Amino acid sequence: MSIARDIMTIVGVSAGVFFFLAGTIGLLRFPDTLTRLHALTKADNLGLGLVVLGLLPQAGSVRDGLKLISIWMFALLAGATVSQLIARTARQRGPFT
Amino acid sequence: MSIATLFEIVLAAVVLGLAIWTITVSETYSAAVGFVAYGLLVALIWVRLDAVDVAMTEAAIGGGLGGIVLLGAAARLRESEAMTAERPGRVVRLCAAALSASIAMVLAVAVLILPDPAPTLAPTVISNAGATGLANPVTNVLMAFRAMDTMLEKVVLMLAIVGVWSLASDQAWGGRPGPRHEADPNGVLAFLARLTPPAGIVIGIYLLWTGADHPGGAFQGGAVLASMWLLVIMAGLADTPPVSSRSLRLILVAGPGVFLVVGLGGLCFGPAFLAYPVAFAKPLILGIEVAMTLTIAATLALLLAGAPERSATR
Amino acid sequence: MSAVTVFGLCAAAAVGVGLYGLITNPQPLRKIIAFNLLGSGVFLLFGIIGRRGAAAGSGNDPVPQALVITGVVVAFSATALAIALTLRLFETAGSMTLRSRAPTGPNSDPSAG
Amino acid sequence: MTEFLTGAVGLILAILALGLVSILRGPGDADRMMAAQLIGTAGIAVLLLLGAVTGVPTAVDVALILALLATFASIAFVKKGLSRLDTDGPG
Repeated sequence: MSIARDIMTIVGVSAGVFFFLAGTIGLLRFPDTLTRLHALTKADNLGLGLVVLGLLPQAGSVRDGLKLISIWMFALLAGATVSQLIARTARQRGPFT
Repeated sequence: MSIATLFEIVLAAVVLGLAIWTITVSETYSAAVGFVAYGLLVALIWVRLDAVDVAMTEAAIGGGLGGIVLLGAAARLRESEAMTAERPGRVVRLCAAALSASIAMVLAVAVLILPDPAPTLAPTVISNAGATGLANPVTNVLMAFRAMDTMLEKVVLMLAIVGVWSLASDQAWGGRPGPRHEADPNGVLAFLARLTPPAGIVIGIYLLWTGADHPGGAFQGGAVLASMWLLVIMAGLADTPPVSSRSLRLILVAGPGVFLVVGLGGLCFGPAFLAYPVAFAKPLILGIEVAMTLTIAATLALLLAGAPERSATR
Repeated sequence: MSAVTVFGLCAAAAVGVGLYGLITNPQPLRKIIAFNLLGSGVFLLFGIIGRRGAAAGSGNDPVPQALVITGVVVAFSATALAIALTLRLFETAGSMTLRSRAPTGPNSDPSAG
Repeated sequence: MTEFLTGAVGLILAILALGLVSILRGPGDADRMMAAQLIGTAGIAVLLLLGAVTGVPTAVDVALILALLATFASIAFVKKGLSRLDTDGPG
């Protein structure tokens, strides 16, 4: 059982790290605001989400697991709102690179 | 070299690089952004040093709210930056660099030759924990062993808010701080500001409650509550209260007031000022903390909102 | 090299960087930021000393921790007061120096605050 | 397991430093905001992993505070930072 948990952690955290890396490289390399925003949301939502998913098997209790999930939920909410606001401004003003 | 040490060196290097960038960057707004990131990373260092209580305070108040108040001022003063371009001459800068470097060197040497074994009060604190019934040693120090400091700190917060309010112009005297935020009531921001605060308030209360036995407490809970209140204000769902409001002022003095009453009670019925009767120590401390959390939340939020700018009637 | 040494040197350097910024930056807001950096370096030194005094049952001496928590809150309130003073200074003095610009009235910037 | 998680912490920290580079470069305010958002999320991830590595379960509480404050800070960033671009719709 413990090996299965560890494998899930390793897979989840590795995938999360990969998405963080991809998102950051996108933020650095993509040409304009909207595409960079696209890259950011991958790192934000999937990166943190997969790290949380990977850490869930290691959580000691149900309460700790719920805390982990609610952290991800907060990050999702904030990310979605901020992306919308930035994107709307970008579209109104034209790409402000 | 172990992988943990490598991690620590990378973290310290990133923190230092960010500090240097924050000092040298030309735009104040960028410096404020850098400061927020710096606060976040310093919180990581505190977790690494096993001081989770401080990490929470640093994340919430030092980097979080402190960074935002700097950010707001920087955004507002942005246009005026060009006129104060006068930098000190090379001699002054060289002298300053020499002075700073020598002070940093002295501190570094002091860190390297700290006495061994280190002086510590931790065993004393832990062995006396039974007197209050609280398991978190930091809360014990804050609320019982050095309660006087904490009480006076509340007074400092109150003085700060009085100082900020007294900077209002004549027509805004006693009015509402900050601009009125208008937002689309069906927009994304309003949606976020309706969805987050209920959960945030629960977390604030949880932090206060868990502070008795685990890291957390009135400051951290209060900071979370303050940020939720400001989120609602920024989304335009509520307005800042006029600072002449009586109920607001009552909340602002509740924390130090309750603290003072309990302290005087110790003087009248017990051996000394702020001496808690052992049987009631825990409920008394929790009562003070509840009042303090409300006061801290209101004070932090109003400090962030700044001096009154509009008259109360508008 | 232990965590104490690494972060201790980092804290000492942060104090130096903050002091340099405090002296050389001409704008008041930048001085406030530099002062906060300096302060966080001093707080970290407290943390280092507390870490060395760790005892069984706590990873860090609670007394310096409590001092730092008090210090962080006081530093925040001092920062907020200093910023309010700076903004007020700009409101009264700034508009006088900048004749060509419109004075920054309280309602000209709808989202600041 | 600890080794792996510490390695992951180090990697995310390095990525975070990369994100800092993009804050430093700018060029626009929007990019600064995005980078700050990314740094906040990466910081939360580092905290969660650090809590698992060092066996300090309360690090999750720090991450919880950070997540809430980051929500608030992002909105403050956008509202204050975009004010110069005089947005009329979302602002």
